[in-house]
Amino acid sequence: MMFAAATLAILAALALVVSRAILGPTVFDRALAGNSVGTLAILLLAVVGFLTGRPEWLDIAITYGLLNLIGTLAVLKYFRYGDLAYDDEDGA
Amino acid sequence: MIEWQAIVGHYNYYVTVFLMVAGLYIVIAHGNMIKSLIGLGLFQTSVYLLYISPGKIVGGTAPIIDPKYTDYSNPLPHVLILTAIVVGVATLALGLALVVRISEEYGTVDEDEIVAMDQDQ
Amino acid sequence: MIELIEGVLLTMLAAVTIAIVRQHNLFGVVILAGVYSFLMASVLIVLDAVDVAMTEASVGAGISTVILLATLYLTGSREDPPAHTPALPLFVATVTGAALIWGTFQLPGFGVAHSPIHDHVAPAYLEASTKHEMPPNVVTAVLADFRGYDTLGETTVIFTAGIGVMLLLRGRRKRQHGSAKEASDT
Amino acid sequence: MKLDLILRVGTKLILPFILIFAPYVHFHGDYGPGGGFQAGVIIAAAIILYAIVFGLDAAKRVAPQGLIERLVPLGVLLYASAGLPAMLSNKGRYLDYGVFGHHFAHAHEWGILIVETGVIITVSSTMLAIFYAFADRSRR
Amino acid sequence: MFAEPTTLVLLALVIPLVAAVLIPLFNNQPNLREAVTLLAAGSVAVVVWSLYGPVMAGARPELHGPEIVPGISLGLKVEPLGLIYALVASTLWIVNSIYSIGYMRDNSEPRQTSFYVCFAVAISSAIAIAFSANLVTLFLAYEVLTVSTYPLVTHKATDDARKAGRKYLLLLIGTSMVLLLPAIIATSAIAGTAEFTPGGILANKLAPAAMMGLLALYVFGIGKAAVMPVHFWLPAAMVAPTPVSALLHAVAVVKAGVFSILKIVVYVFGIDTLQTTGAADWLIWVPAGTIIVASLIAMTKDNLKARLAYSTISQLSYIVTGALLATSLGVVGSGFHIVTHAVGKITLFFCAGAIYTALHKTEISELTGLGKVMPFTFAAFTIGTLSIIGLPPLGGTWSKWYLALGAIEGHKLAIVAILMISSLLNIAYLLPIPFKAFFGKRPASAGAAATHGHAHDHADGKIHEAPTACLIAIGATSLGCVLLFFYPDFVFDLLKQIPLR
Amino acid sequence: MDLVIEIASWGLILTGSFFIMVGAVGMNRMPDVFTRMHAASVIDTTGAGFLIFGLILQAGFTLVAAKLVFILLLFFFTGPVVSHALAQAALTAGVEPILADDRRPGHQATPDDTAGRAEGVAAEQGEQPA
Amino acid sequence: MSSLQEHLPILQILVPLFGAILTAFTRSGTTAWAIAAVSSAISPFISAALLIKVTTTGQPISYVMGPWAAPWGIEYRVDLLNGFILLLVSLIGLVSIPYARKSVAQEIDSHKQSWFYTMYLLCLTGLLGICITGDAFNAFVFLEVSSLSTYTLIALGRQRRALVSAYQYLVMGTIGATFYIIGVGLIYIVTGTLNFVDLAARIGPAMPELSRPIIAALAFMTVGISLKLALFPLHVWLPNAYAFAPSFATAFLAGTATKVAIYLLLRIFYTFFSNAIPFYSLPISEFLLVLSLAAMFVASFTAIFEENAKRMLAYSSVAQIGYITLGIALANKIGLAGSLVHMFNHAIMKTALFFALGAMVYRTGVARMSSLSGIGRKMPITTAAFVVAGLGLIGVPGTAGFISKWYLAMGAIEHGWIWLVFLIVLSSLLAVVYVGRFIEIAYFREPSSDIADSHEPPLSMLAPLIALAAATIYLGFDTRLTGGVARQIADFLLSGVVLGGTQ
Amino acid sequence: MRALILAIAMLGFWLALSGHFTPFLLTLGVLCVIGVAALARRMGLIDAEGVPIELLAPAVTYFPWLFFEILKSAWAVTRIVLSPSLPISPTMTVVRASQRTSAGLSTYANSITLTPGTITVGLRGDELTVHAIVREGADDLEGGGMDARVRRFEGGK
Ligand code: NA
Ligand code: NA
Repeated sequence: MMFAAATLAILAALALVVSRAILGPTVFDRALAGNSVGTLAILLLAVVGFLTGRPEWLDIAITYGLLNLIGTLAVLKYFRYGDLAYDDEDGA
Repeated sequence: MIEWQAIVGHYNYYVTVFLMVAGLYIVIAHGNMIKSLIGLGLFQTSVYLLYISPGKIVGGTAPIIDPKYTDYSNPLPHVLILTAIVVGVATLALGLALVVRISEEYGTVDEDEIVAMDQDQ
Repeated sequence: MIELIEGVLLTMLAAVTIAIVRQHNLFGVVILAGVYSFLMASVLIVLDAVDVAMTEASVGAGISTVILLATLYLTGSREDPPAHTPALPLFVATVTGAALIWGTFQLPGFGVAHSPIHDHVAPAYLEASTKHEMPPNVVTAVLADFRGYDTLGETTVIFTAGIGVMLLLRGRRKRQHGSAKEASDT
Repeated sequence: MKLDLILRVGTKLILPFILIFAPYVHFHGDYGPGGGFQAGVIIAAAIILYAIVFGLDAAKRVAPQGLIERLVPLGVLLYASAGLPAMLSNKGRYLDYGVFGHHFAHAHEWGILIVETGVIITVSSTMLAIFYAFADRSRR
Repeated sequence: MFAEPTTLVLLALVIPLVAAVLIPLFNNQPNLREAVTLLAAGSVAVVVWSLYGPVMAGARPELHGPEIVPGISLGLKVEPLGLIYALVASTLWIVNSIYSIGYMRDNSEPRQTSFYVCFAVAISSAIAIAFSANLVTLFLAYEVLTVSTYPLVTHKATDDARKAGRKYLLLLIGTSMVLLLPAIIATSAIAGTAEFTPGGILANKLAPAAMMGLLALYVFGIGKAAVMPVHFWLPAAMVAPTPVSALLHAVAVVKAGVFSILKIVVYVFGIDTLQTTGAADWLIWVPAGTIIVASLIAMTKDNLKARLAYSTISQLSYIVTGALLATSLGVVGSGFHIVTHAVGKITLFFCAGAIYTALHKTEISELTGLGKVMPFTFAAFTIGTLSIIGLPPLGGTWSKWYLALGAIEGHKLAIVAILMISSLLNIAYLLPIPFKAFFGKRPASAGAAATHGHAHDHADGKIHEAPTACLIAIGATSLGCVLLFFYPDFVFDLLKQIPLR
Repeated sequence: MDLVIEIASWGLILTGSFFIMVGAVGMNRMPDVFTRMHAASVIDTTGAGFLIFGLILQAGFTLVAAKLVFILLLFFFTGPVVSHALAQAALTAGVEPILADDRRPGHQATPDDTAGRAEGVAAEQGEQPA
Repeated sequence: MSSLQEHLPILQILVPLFGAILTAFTRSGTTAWAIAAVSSAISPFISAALLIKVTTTGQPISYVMGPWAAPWGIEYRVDLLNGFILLLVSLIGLVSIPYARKSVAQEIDSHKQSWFYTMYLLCLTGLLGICITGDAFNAFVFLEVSSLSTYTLIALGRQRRALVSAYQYLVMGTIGATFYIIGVGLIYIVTGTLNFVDLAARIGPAMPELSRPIIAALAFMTVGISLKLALFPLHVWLPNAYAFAPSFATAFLAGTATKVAIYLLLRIFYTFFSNAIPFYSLPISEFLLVLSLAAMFVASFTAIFEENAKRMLAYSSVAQIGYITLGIALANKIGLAGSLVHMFNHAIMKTALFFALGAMVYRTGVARMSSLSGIGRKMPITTAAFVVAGLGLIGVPGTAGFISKWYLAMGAIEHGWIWLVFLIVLSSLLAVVYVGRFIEIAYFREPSSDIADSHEPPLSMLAPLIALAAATIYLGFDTRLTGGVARQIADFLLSGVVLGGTQ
Repeated sequence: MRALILAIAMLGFWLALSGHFTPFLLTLGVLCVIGVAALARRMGLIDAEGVPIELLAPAVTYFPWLFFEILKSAWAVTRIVLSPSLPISPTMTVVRASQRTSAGLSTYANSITLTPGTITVGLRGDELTVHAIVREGADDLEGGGMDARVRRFEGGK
């Protein structure tokens, strides 16, 4: 019951965040929303684990977190330096 | 007499098909090669659902054996789709490598423009 | 409950897909594709495909995003509006979709336990895993053992793509083009 | 002035745990989600993160390109070779793991581990090699 | 007999091919090269002639190769009709080779080696056509003949030659692929066999209308028979050197066409089947019409070789008409005409080539009064002309006679009439040529007007004949025309051996 | 004792859910990307924190709890890094924040001297907020 | 070595696969070539041994990976049909490899050559893998191995258009492969299995209740595979891909890739769908017939007006594929046999043609028809071989192509379609035009300045070319391997015997 | 020392994740930890920035304080979000940081970001550019309370 409520809340939040990702309007709004989708997906995963009685697959959530970080940083690095391979030793 | 039960039970198929159609549409309709490849990825991804949805048993659990459970969802589609994901990312990487080279040679990644350039020669 | 979660997530997937179709800024598309991957991975979790979900998230939201961004850096990120009418693509896509809707109509509904897919081959994997004390994760057992040969093929696919990308991108950046020989060939 | 301090410190803190998470995922694929492929992707992602924050050259010092490019076929070689012992000793067909131990379950556990190791090697090195190939391209 | 008949059959095919391989080895020693050709031609003739006895004695030597399509293997089988054609081709090859040596050398033609190679391959395929045991083998050899003669037609490599070659290839391959091949496939499918069988293989297997359609496919599909409207490759191919024209008109190519039709009528349809179904009743008017129309066109041609070409078209249709009469006498007439027309027409072409070699004249109007310059050649021309017209004492007489008898046997008196009219037309367009040469008066400006007359001045009326090799060949064929009148039995005997039922 | 934990975890999970909803609503109510980030950080910190704490109570002293702790730490350490990078990138790319008060010296939009490719990216961006 | 005999099916794949892996370690083009040569040389012997075994025992060879019996493990199953195709593919590999050395050395940067051979060997592995497997999903995996390597091979052509061609092929090929797995997914849902034999047994009983997904699966798999086999009008990727790929890659692919796709189509039509859906009960046959005819005519017409000789041959390939699918559409024994015969013959002839053209490009650097004028005098043997193979393409009797067309025409007549015979021969006539055009340009024009100092290619390129030209003639007379085996295959495909024998 | 601490932390992480305490997996765990530690050294991760062991003890008091700060500002942001008038007054400001070590500096910057309502947008030398959702948030930071707190945390006092 409690997990169901949490699940519904996360789903509702997810819907709102996804709509932000869709509406933008800037790339950064989308990136922000994308990052939040990742966060919510992790939470959803945790809660659904409890909901279905098998909470032990949180490894997946950790993976999500790590890859969400990398994906988002890649986007942002790009916008700051225009290049994924940018090396401050080249530039400074 | 509309069988609502059947329609609701097939919702996952409808979305699957919608995703496929949208992916395929992007591939064919868009001149930008990168977008086409992304569409291609969506198209491939939608296949995951086609395989995995029917493998789910309501009341079942992930196919990781545990004495507490008796009903497991079908593991075989999972295995197949793992392979499909790998194929998808491999295709994407190769496609993007091609696009990079095309961009260097033609100065654009718009397929229509490129075709026009080749015809002009 | 599961059906509800699944339904909501699927609907969001569809919405994101529409956004991807309509989005012309390729960065936006890449980010939305990442969102798509996370949603898809969540759907997969709900469908008990935990290994697949993990893979989809790591590939879709991680590696694919990185490669796409690397490409965008090299190519620019603005998509020109399509030059031609979308009639043909729409037609092809619609026919494909209609065929699939038609084809899947007779399939068993969501989550039904007794359908051919659950009654043949797959139960044997679950049984054998227990009987032979194979790894409890049946997906791993099937992936690396029962159908280990497929996975060898899958590894070969990765290998192929890796060598392929290196063949295309390693080495000199610009080739001489517009040379006399090339012109005469076209 | 080093590259963005916040990014640098954050990455330094988290990277070792990402790196140890990968072999964990690899070796626990038998018990839960994960396995060679996912672990390979995580390793590659970790080094890509390192490259994103510390630069491509730094990443190449840690994971030299030449080595990575040779690991690509090495994993497939390991996987494909894992099938041979049974065949060559005439005790089974290709990819029969029975030769890796006396007890069925143990032998197959070993077999799975070997082939998954092949997968992790090829996947991690290929993903990284692909990243290197793209990132290199942008510098020239 | 120095060998088994089956060995002889194989030898007849292989010797020219061996020659074709050997000839290029002597590329730089023309004498040796031509010796190879002559030796090969001689041996082939001996081999083929030595089959005459056994075949007359009833032997039907057979050879079978691998099965290439279901139920059909490549095969050779000697029967009287085929032997006649093989005899003509092999014998005339000798004569033509002798003539070629003179012609090619005197005109300093380029690429003589490839000329002799192609010629040898063409002869081999002609013999394969003659001896083919089934439709597929015939078709194979027929196509090889086309392909191997294509370089000969385009030998001069001028734009005209290339255009002619394109027509030649497209028309011959085209008709054979689009009409002949379906006909063969249909025949095989309907009859369940493609073997040439006495009495035919199609009896009671096809409705009359379908039978007629199939026959039409053969008649038009075999473009080498040059029945109108598939004739126009032949005049175009006149751009080739004269020995090639001789090959085309007399020795191999067109004869391969009409021979094939005759063979198919006899051994595939069967004359009885054709008679009872009446499948040829309408179709016969096509070659019959060709006889007349081609003759009329010939009259309009001033170019000597062009006139001879239309004459050939007309004469070939005699043979086709004879075949389509589907009577025993018609078959005899047709078969005999293959021989007599070959010998007669080759004589005429040799003469035309001799005139070109010696005087560089190509137009009929330029020949007036030149009989004194080339008396031997024009005498031979006269003999050839008379044989073609069908006047005694020359071989052509017999063939026309039997064709007429065949028409009567088939109750087609109109065909008899056409034969008569055609003979008159022959007289009208052929006879004036030697007549004017001998008795005409040379116009004063003839020397200046001659387009090719840059090297020789013949105004003095001195004898100026072609090279000896040419004259030997001309003499031999003229003699042949005469001998065929007096000694026709060896041909008739063979023709009577043809099993018609 | 069990009941206390049960009630506490209920409370924590519902509180977490509430903050998650608040963050999500905020992300849709706020006018620009910078202000939206503040809303988003409510999800990342408070929402996720309460929720996971509640789940930890449910899980008890198990491996699951350990993993949940790690996830929490992950949010805690990576969240601000990502937010910072995002904000900085947006600013570098030329996204003008909607400001009631700008106290930066010289009102310069560039907060960092590290040269980016602001012009190119801004040109490509194409879809500025209305 | 009886044990080795037992493992032949897997060795068929392992030999090129290990070759590919080893070549990826080396950076020397010569070493890589040597490895490729050894692998390619062993392959045909394995195929031949397999085919001989199948023919003599009359039973298919089954080989299951590991200790798991089919359908739980992945099965390799060799019957006459795939034995025949395996032999074809590995033979083309064998003749290609001597040719590759010089051609690749010229067209590919030296530091990329070893990986180029890796790609070739992976392509070979993939193609053989598709043929030999008895598992619908495993076929997809190897399809992708061959596809990805093919895209790369094509992209390595010297002109920039090679890149675009490879990209376009990648997109269409991936759509095709995805359609294929959609089809596989549907029948998997319906039957619960992926093994061909098992599918064949289970799909029939499933049909009455689940006809729609089965028909949809058939449609998706057919369209997907048709994309890979370049069935008109899904062929648009092929001409450019063949035209701009490196010469060696073009020749190898022209002989193998589309053939393997056709094999897969035959496999799904006749091994399992035929148990559920009689071939004639759906309009597939008519549909395929129309498309085949369209390919034969439209592509041939395009070939006639094509200025680039490589593209001309590529369009000709599309047309010839039309012949092959025509035989499938006829769906009677002789037509089907014709399809198989033409698969083999066309592979031999088209590889020969691309070898010859590649040799010309090797010496002259040009592929334009006008630039190649007079080439017959400069490169007489090469041109002669081209002409021989070209005559084969036309279907001149005495060449392999004649046999193919005979079978197809007989198939048409057996179907009662005499008109089809005329269409078959009529389209051959179009081949006369485009082959004839090349011959005329090659022999009857003065040598162009582009080819002024060209001469015959090195023996290593010439020898495979001559071998294939000779094979074109030889197969026109000895048809035991082509016609003989093909008729046996057609027999069992139509008799409904699953995979050449009972399970 | 840092390496050892890191290794212990990683081993703890492994064990917490694993839950399978078989000798085989434990051995693997130890080996992997050693391997990753070596790799981390190679990557230059093991230094005062990457493994700030000096901050372990002060963290015991700092983090609870930070949690409380986060709660307070989260509630503030919540009120803004839920208020119909959306009473925001976005402010950009520059504050000076007094930390001496980069670990301390980044802790300060991240703490600002972690507390809802303020985000560190830029960091140049010891100057932090901060975006606050309301003026009051900026005012608080300019007051330097958090800065002092982090300096103490860093200084171990
Ligand atoms: Na696993
Ligand atoms: Na904050």
